Amino acid sequence: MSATAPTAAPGQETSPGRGSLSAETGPARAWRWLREHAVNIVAILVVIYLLVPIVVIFVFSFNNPAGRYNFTWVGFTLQHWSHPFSNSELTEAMLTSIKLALLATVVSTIIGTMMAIALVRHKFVGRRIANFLIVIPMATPEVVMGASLLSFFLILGTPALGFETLLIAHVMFCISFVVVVVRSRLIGFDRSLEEAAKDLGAGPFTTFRLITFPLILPGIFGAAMLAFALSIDDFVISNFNSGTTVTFPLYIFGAAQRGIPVEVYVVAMILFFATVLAMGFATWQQRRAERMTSIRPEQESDIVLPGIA
Amino acid sequence: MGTSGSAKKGAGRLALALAGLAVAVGLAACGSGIEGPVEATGAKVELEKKATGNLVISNWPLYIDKKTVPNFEKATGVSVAYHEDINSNEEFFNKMQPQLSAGESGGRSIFVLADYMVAKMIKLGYLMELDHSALPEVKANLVKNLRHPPFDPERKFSVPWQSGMTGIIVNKEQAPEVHSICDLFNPKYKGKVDFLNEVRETVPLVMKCEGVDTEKATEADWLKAIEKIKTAATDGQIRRFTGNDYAQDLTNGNAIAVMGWSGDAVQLQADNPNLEWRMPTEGCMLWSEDMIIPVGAPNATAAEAFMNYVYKPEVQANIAAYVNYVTPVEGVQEVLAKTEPEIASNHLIFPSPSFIKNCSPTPALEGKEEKNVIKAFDEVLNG
Amino acid sequence: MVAAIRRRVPAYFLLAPGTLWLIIFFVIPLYFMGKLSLDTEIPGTLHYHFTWEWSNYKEALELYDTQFFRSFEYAGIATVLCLVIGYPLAYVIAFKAGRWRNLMLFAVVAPFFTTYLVRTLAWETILSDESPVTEFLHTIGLAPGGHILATGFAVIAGITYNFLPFMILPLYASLERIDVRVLEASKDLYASASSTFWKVTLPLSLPGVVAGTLLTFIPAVGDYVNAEFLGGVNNRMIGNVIQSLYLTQSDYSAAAALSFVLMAVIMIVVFIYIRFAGSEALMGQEAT
Amino acid sequence: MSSELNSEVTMDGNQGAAAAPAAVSSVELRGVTKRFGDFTAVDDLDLTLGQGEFFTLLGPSGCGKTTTLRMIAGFERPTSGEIAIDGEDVAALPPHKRPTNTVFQSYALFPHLSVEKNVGFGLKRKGVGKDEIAERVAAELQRVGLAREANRRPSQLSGGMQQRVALARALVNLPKVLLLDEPLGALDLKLRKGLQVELKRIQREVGITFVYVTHDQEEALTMSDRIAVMNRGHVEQVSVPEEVYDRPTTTFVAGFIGVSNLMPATVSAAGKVRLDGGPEVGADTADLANGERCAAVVRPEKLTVSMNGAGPEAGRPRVEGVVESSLYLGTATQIVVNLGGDVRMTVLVPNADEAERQRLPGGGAKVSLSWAPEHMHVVRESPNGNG
Repeated sequence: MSATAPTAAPGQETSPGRGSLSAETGPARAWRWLREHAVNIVAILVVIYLLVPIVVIFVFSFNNPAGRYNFTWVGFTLQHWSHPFSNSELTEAMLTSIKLALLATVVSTIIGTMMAIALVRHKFVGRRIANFLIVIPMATPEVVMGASLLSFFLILGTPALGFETLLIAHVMFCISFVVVVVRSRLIGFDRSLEEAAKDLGAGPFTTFRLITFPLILPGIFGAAMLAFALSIDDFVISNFNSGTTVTFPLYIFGAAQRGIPVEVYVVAMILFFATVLAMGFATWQQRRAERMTSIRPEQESDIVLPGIA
Repeated sequence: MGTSGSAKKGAGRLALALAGLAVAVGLAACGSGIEGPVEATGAKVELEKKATGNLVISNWPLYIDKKTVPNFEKATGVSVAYHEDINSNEEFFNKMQPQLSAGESGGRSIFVLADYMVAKMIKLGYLMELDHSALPEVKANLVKNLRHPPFDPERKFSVPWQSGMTGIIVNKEQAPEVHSICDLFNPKYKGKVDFLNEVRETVPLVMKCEGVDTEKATEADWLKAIEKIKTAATDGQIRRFTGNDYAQDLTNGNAIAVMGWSGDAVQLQADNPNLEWRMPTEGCMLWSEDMIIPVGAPNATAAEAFMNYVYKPEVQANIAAYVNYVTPVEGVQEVLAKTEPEIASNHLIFPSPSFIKNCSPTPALEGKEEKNVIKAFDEVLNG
Repeated sequence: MVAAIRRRVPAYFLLAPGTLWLIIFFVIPLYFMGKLSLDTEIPGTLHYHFTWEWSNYKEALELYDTQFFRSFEYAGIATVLCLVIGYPLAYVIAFKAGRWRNLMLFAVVAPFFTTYLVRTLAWETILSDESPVTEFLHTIGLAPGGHILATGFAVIAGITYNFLPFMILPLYASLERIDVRVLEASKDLYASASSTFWKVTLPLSLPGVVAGTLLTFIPAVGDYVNAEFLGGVNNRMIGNVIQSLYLTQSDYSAAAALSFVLMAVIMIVVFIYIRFAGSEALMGQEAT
Repeated sequence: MSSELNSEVTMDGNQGAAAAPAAVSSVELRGVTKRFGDFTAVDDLDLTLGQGEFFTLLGPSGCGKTTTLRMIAGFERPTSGEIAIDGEDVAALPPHKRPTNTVFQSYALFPHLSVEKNVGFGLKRKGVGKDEIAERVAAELQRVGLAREANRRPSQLSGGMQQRVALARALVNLPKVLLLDEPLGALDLKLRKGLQVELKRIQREVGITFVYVTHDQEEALTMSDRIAVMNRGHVEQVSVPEEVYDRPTTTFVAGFIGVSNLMPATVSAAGKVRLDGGPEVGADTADLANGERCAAVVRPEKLTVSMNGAGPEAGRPRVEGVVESSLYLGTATQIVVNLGGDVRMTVLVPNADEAERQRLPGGGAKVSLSWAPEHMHVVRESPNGNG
């Protein structure tokens, strides 16, 4: 609703009363224009600020450094874009990251969704504690989480640090976010739909399969996307618990010591564009699904009403 | 009926899981210590003359040319997974330590680590003894002065990978007068100087500036030098403590004079011709990094084959030409003289004895002294 | 009674995997870390044994109090900066963007997709001493030392940048929920544009402000990537200390003690803050 | 247990019971109580519904009518008491095993399924064959006039159409009892009137027992065979619409249905009550004891208003008061007369003649109200308060 609100600043509607615009002097008019658009200008500046590093990464992915160091602009080349996966170490790290993120997403989404359902749908003893258990990891700095998990693995002596411990850690910090996202979807869920299904003879499991699940699916999907993003981008917790397994962020951190190969920028941009595409596709899908599923009474007037009275 | 049955089963499983957890926690709490008993294996590498199978190597980034590994694979049929996953001696050690103490190597058969870390691992019993009969090229070509280091007098556990010199790297245009470690403290270069985050190189270099003989330095000398570094850091004289990332500061113009390693200079010049490695007037620090085989390493035969392979002068010539450090292999200069004469004549890669006459080996630090020195230096590092 | 228990079992069954995961891999590790923080190392062995060594805390805090306070200072400043520059953008997206709304929202989340470390490295390039940006800032007097990198300013700027989306998104979410008619009513009742903002818009968006500041502040306090890449000798944060104690110095007890104090202080700060600002934001808006 | 269950779910051949005598109970509630924590939503409720009856639960929001409906449907379990459908106790059965279907207030149409799939949902759960489902769904959609909308999504339909989908979705299963929870509440007045007629027609056609929940007394009076008026968890009166309207038994029922025209009174003798500050009037006081407080009800259209001094017709009881307001309602004029204290009486005068309307007393005028004795009815004070 607010999206369609006119962009005109509030001051405008009062101005005719004060006299014609032409009576204002040039600087006064400029000042007024500036005041009316100040917030827009600030917003645009912030958007630019947000996008600057992305542009820099993009530009430097075409750099052609003479030595090993992609720090200063030397010249344009397509060489690194034509062989983005020539650096096997980097490619392997990227694949490890993707595998890890996929697994962590699947596991955390499943158990997080289960938790969210339990929290929203069931009254039980210990509900407050369970809620607390979910909030606390989000209120804990990553460095503390990583360090405590490392203490745990060190003292236990098993499993050996590596892919398994990374998976454990990633699932751990994704769960809370999944629960929060799915829970918000469930809270907005019309319970009478489930009652209707039960009323029509569907048992609890059938009701979940045919009604609840399809309708909270967009929420689950959103949660999965968030989990994937968190996992693939995680550096701090991974750095503590990776052992000798190298993920993409860990590779970058290591490479930063010796000079970042241009391929890192290329792969980062590929990841960027892939995510943008995936997100665009998901939004499109979700909007399509929502268009089909939402009950919008305001559409009533669009449809010819057969007279029944 | 069905519901309550499965529910009971579910509850039972839950109880079982909780019980299991309690036991696990209880056990862990009893064995209050980070590691179990160390199995000081020191096992001898089994003799299996033909190297086959897979070999996993952990080395520092950009520490080998692009041809050597594929050539080795072709020559032996061993399939190599070469990881550039070492960025810090301590960090790598700490990540591996839990596995090593359990007698496992994380599937890796070769690590490349600094002398002092190798010394520490020998003491902890984390390394396998080498079979010298499998290393004829090493025996033949290892340079004389690296054959009997104090921490491994007979090279029973380690084979040098590369050596190098720690000195200063300057931007000739912006810091022309920097020739000594002491010059790095010149306020003219305030905020434009990087020091190394390696206690065993940075502190002795500063001691040299103070006129202390690093090989006879006392704990007090160390702590005094650290104090000097700390003052410079707090004053903003020193911009950052870095590892190899001083390269970034130099190419970006963030730093104009740094403590740096000889091998980096050549590569840095490719990015910025004004950069130059200089031998400090007080002399440099000499170090080397060694290939080692950790306990529990699979396929030690292939690992030794690899060690042996890189000691062939023709092979080592490729590595030396790429990494530009001081090579521990005799005969490389001769090979390179034919193919790449300017590298063969580079005194950073093949330093003459007179060039390094003031240089000293990285000093050994022991026991309480080590602990105190490291603690003091870490405090400076952490600002 | 029996029926009631039977009906609750599925709840516990649904809850069990997640709860167990969080208990085993979050709560118990915290317990172990707490224990480790009271351990003593058997010299030279990397073995630890439990001795109620409270002096670990005292020593760690004495050595690293500077970094500790600095972390809260940097995170606090960065959070305020995020709020100040994030609010106008969130406001514009919610009320004025029109058909540009989705594009602007995309701009907010876009940095997420480029990998945290890579975008921090990009800032390292942008802010390097000889870059045009630094030279410009130097000429207008904003970079007194001639450099921006390796200063607290750079670290704060990096944190601000990296956590800005965490501020903007909750702000946007709460602003977007405001009924435009309420703002119209305010104007109808003779409030000027600015008093409408201060008396109506801002109070209604407070849940977003609370959520945003927490989502920014908490990770910012523990962050060490920005200090690592953008900071210098005198800008190290407590995260750098903890990670170096753990990962390079193997001083596990000191690291554990510092982690524990950090977590405890953050909890206290957050608790006080929530007391002042209301709890809905962090606990999730169950009601809506 | 399970065989009984199956026989209950199969409920074909039930259609013919349209005019079944009320003696055969369709739904029976015995001593049903529902508590939510400290709050008692339904208190010791007894109800017996006849086969094929259109039965309405009427009352203000919070009176327990929806909770009662939900207990019949199985969404809530009674705290105590028994619920039987066709003589079988269903208290322990979950909703999907009860021979009831519900039309929800918000319709609860599955937004991700087409109209056809929505309507066929229940049959599919019962394992009815594909062809039969298609046939029955088509027939049902035909009945509610939505044959052409079969492939649309609920969001593409108007509110009235959605309502009919919800009805079809429930009816197609031929439940023994159809439960309707304010099914017309979300629709505008005109649409509601039309659907009331249609709903009644369909109910006669299928002959299923309807339990209808509403707070709209007019709707209840129009459609129901019988009405149960509920107040704070209790049933105050169960009867046919005419009786509920004309002969309410409690002050609550009298007040809730129609305009509240209650004059406080006391039983003065058998067959006589004395209005507070007014005359003693003869009335039916069969249930009341001597000296008991009660209220006299006269419906607004049964009152005659006359200017003070004008002679009342002989034998008609009358009271005095002051006109508070006079409102033109189009077909009638509504005059509110204050009898003193807080007692206000509403009079409805049909606007038959414009000249006569002009002569009606205005605000402040002293008037007297009179009525024929047979139009006055005495009600007991509601034991549960007035709402």
